[in-house]
Amino acid sequence: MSFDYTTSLGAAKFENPIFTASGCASSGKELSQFFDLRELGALVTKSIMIKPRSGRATPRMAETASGMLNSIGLQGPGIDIFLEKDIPWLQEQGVSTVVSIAGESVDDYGILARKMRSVTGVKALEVNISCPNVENRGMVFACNPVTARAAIEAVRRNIGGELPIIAKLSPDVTNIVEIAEEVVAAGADALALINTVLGMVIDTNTMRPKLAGKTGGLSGPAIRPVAVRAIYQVHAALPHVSILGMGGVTNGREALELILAGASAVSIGTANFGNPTATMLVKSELQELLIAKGFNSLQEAVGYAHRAESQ
Amino acid sequence: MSFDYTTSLGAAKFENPIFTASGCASSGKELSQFFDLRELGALVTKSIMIKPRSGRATPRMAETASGMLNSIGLQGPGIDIFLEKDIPWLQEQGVSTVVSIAGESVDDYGILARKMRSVTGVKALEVNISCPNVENRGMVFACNPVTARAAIEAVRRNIGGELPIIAKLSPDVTNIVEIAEEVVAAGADALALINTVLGMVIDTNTMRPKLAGKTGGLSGPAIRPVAVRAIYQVHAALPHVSILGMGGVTNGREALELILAGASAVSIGTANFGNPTATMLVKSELQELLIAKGFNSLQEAVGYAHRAESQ
Amino acid sequence: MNKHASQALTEVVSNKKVGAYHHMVFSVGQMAAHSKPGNFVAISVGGPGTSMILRRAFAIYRASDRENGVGYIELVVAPHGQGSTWLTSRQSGDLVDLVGPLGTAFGIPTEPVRALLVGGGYGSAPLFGLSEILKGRGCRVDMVLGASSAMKIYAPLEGKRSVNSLTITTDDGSAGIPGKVSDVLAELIENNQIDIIYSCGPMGMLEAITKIAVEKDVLHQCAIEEAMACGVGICMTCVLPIRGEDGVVRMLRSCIDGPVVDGEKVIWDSKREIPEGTWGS
Amino acid sequence: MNKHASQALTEVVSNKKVGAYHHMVFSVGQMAAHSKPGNFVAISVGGPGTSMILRRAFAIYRASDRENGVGYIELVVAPHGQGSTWLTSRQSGDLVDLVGPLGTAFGIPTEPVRALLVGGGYGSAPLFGLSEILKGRGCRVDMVLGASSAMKIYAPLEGKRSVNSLTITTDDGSAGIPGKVSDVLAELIENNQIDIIYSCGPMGMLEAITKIAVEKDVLHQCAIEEAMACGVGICMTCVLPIRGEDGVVRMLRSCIDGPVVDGEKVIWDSKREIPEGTWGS
Ligand SMILES: Cc1cc2nc3c(=O)[nH]c(=O)nc-3n(C[C@H](O)[C@H](O)[C@H](O)COP(=O)(O)OP(=O)(O)OC[C@H]3O[C@@H](n4cnc5c(N)ncnc54)[C@H](O)[C@@H]3O)c2cc1C
Ligand SMILES: Cc1cc2nc3c(=O)[nH]c(=O)nc-3n(C[C@H](O)[C@H](O)[C@H](O)COP(=O)(O)OP(=O)(O)OC[C@H]3O[C@@H](n4cnc5c(N)ncnc54)[C@H](O)[C@@H]3O)c2cc1C
Ligand SMILES: Cc1cc2nc3c(=O)[nH]c(=O)nc-3n(C[C@H](O)[C@H](O)[C@H](O)COP(=O)(O)O)c2cc1C
Ligand SMILES: Cc1cc2nc3c(=O)[nH]c(=O)nc-3n(C[C@H](O)[C@H](O)[C@H](O)COP(=O)(O)O)c2cc1C
Ligand code: FES
Ligand code: FES
Repeated sequence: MSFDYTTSLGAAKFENPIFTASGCASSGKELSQFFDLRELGALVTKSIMIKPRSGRATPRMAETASGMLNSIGLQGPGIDIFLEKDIPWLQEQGVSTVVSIAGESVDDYGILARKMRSVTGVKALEVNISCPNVENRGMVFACNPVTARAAIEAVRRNIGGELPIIAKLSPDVTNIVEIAEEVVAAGADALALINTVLGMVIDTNTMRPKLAGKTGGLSGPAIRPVAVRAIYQVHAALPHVSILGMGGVTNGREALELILAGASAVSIGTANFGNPTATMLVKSELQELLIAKGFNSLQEAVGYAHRAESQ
Repeated sequence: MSFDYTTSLGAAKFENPIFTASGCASSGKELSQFFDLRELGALVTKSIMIKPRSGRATPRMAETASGMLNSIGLQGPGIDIFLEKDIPWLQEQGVSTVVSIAGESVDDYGILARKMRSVTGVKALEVNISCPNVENRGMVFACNPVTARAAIEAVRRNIGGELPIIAKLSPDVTNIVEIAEEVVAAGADALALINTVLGMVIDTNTMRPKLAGKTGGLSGPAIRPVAVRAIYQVHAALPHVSILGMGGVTNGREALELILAGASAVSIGTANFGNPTATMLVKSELQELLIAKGFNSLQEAVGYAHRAESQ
Repeated sequence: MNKHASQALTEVVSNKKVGAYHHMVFSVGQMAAHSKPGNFVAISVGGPGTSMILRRAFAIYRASDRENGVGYIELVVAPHGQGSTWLTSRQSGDLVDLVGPLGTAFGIPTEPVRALLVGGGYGSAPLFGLSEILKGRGCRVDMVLGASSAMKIYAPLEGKRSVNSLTITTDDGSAGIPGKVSDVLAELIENNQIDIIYSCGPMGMLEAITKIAVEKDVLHQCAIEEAMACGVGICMTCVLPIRGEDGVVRMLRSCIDGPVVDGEKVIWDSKREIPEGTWGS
Repeated sequence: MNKHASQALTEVVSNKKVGAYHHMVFSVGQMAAHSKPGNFVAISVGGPGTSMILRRAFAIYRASDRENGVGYIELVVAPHGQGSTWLTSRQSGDLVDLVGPLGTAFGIPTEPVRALLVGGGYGSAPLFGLSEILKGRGCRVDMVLGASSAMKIYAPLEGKRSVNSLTITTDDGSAGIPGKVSDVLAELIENNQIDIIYSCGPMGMLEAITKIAVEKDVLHQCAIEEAMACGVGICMTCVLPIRGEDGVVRMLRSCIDGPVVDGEKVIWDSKREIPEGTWGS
């Protein structure tokens, strides 16, 4: 019997559930020398903003115990150059693509969505709302139900057509279920969980914060338990909303943890840095594991950890 | 010139800044066979509640990448037996002691504070408010400014005398500075940062949450960047409130990170499990480091990472 | 609480593969003098920069106290996950951080009795040292060892010699009697008129033995294996519900109130729940 | 982006301590054929269960391509923190996961020129292979190596032979001229009528060399060393501000647009701030 490895997020269908995580595969070219990008469930692009961005000053990185901090600050060429150069390349290569967008104001999200309207060949739109809102004292959109909702509403109103919207949430909140409910109410078709956890490293040589931006986002295996918890909580509350899970996955067993918690697909971020072929490893290991455990399809395993104790 | 290693939290003075973390040294006896407990800045007792508690069912523990999850559920004998047996033993041994209390309702905190009123020989009271509030749908006190404030107010009203109150906060909030401000306004003399981070591990053999209690608290080096960030943020907002820092410290260099971020003392938790003499290692390494860096006292280093870029 | 516990950087003296296991010897100095059958040690694994922050517990297979503060502890280690695989990759001369001896020991009867020793997998390890002591006290010692397959039966020659009879069971029948140790227990108890059972192995096996021991009305001391974060009594992760002399069930720490406990006193069927009536529940 | 980059499990062929460094040889197969002076490799450190999740970058000291797909890459590694200490503890026969060759290479002039090679600490490593190539092209090659002390000067005999002159400076005066390489540079440039400087070493040194090169109006290619998380261009952590042909300053990735860059084009004095006018700022 053949195993069904396909998955979907909202109306978007994917050949397999292993994606790259936004900001962890650049625009794709760089990874393409290590494996065929068409083998990915999807490549999620780095979050693109309206204008070109230099990003933050260096140091932008600090390795931590089983993790790393980054404060890239969304360096990128801006949506116009991105649509002119990066997207056509991915399409030529036949890469299943999810575009990630990020804004500094509610309007930004609307403008970006409108720009994406006419773009064909993109599978879904990931909306990174873990960005500082310049109109609200730099408060991160995803950290407040009202602004999270407003950003997703702006995308929904402007996107037109059927491009599924995946709202990407931050774990740095008191109640992630509340935020999830708001963005789903605002029109998100699926959820991406989790973005990085706010952290800091102090360089004991200089005796100052190691990163030029002082705080940074913690990613990697260190945060996997936080990701599993967030996915489990949100899947319990919103079982019909599909989840793109991520956070510290480096192998098939760890991807399975996220799937069992409720993720329909898994993005690999930081693991690519340590191993440029990490996605391919996860993809093959996860499939083997699912088959070994007797599942006929990936779908059967999604959220399986929620079944009653008697089962 | 002699180095001044003493520190203080509110009005409480300590010979040195290295404490055990609540729940990570049991009642003291168990560690006393590995080193002289009088060498500690303070032993912080496991959080004690009003009545005896069986704690949660097992499994209560899962090792994670550079960390662990626990869901002990505050197993303990209750305050009466604790005051009758554990405290006298610590006093006989001459151990500098901080008592940690935990309640399930605002009244509980008041009752526990009143019980502590007559107890002599205790240096300070750590108030663990990372507990589910049975009167508010199990919402954790520390996750809401109103309940956090109420719990600390109840302690303040009932404690009488001069026993300093250290409010212990949870990092699982959108804005830890807001909570810190509330509990200080409510009468906390110092803050303990951070309690564990909510997480989950799914056992891929049983395909269920590994812990019987499903979620658990993540501790250990994995969360150190979260601790440093929380301490840095709170120290920046409330520079005159002293902080007992904790989260993933295993050696002197890591303790220094927390001190530079703004901690006046550092509790060692999970590291004791891997190394029963971890506190003594941290204590000597930290002192050596501070001296090597030219500090004349611990106090000079507290919050040193906040100095202006020009300095 | 084992009053003799201490922490030491110990040298690996030898490491030999035996079937599915590694027999490892550590030079531990004085620690050996205080080690009793049933006690265990807790070892740091992974080396510098490891992500494994907790020690791993291993039952002491044998301890030999030599003169002048020299002493050795032997372990039988199954390379299972990352921690034990790291340990079994150590070579002679390598140093490992070891805390021991920890926990309770098997109670030794003052009279010569008829003892049945039951081990599952590497659970046989602490039984050989116990057997020698029991024999020294004039006891008759029968032994049953079980495992999934022959490779997982740990029974060195000198160990076999120390017992009056040795029965082996394997799930796959690759050695001895096909089946579980619990299948042969009742008969062995009767045939050898057993007074006391000493056991060590997986929790499921210990539970099954307890049932038979209660039925047959023989004493049963077992060394349990609960997941442990610290091994020294400070973390409260390794608890299990045990009925006290006063009839009250309490969540006791298997690292300091165990690992050797009275099988009859353990509330075995409490997986993932606190048994009703437990103190503080 | 280095089109020849590939990932391989490579065998440690030898590991020898030389002064403060370890000279290590890896059997890398085809990878050697594509490696040029200036390129680097990125190595996984820590082994199974490690908490170190990022690769460590090392400049290729020399690469030798043999027949039948056999090839070797040599590195000079300073045991500094946990990652490099793990690497220098590997023994012959051990396997390490290595990605390479990565990054840009030193540009080789088409005409015979007078080149000055400047290395700081282990920064001398890529210069010896470069020197051989330059000599092969008929260039005159002078070399300056600097370090804090004599132990940290890496200059093997065959390497020394490959240059026309070798000047050594040490901060503590334990070898060569007391002081920094930048102290002796101006004179060397003049005396030897240098056309181009190739350098590799700490950022401060490269900045100082750039200043002198600009003053003396000589070309300067330097191999920079920024903290890298991935080494392959996907993380954007290793950037630094570099002025392009069009005069615009951009935050470029030192792992794929470098490590070898034109010293003059780097905005050196930008520590912890984005230089004003940078594209996208
Ligand atoms: C009292 C006691 C005695 C033991 N004696 C031996 C022995 O003689 N020989 C031997 O090979 N092994 C023994 N073990 C098991 C050993 O401690 C390790 O659990 C085992 O080697 C697997 O560790 P790992 O790192 O390889 O596996 P991993 O699966 O990578 O890690 C094990 C992790 O899971 C935890 N854990 C979860 N469930 C359990 C459980 N049921 N038992 C133990 N740990 C668990 C551990 O604490 C650790 O954090 C004993 C355990 C205990 C508690
Ligand atoms: C292009 C390049 C070439 C290099 N060539 C060599 C070489 O030939 N020989 C050699 O011994 N070392 C070389 N290094 C340095 C090497 O990569 C390691 O940084 C060094 O060995 C310390 O690693 P560690 O794990 O021992 O130290 P740790 O201090 O424990 O860890 C280093 C960590 O800090 C980061 N980091 C922070 N600042 C820097 C920085 N300025 N440079 C590099 N990493 C930083 C690393 O990415 C890593 O995460 C090179 C680095 C780069 C970027
Ligand atoms: C260097 C780096 C850059 C990132 N950039 C983005 C980004 O542009 N947009 C975004 O939504 N998330 C970004 N992330 C977060 C990741 O997509 C992912 O949510 C997070 O790192 C957790 O997954 P991981 O542990 O597998 O890396 C970035 C993470 C890292 C480490
Ligand atoms: C097993 C365990 C039990 C704990 N019990 C308590 C407790 O009773 N009260 C409390 O305030 N914190 C408790 N904590 C949290 C610690 O005191 C500490 O805040 C946290 O573990 C972070 O520090 P660490 O990384 O050094 O362990 C416990 C932590 C662990 C791991
Ligand atoms: S293992 Fe920590 S108390 Fe038993
Ligand atoms: S190191 Fe990742 S982009 Fe350069």
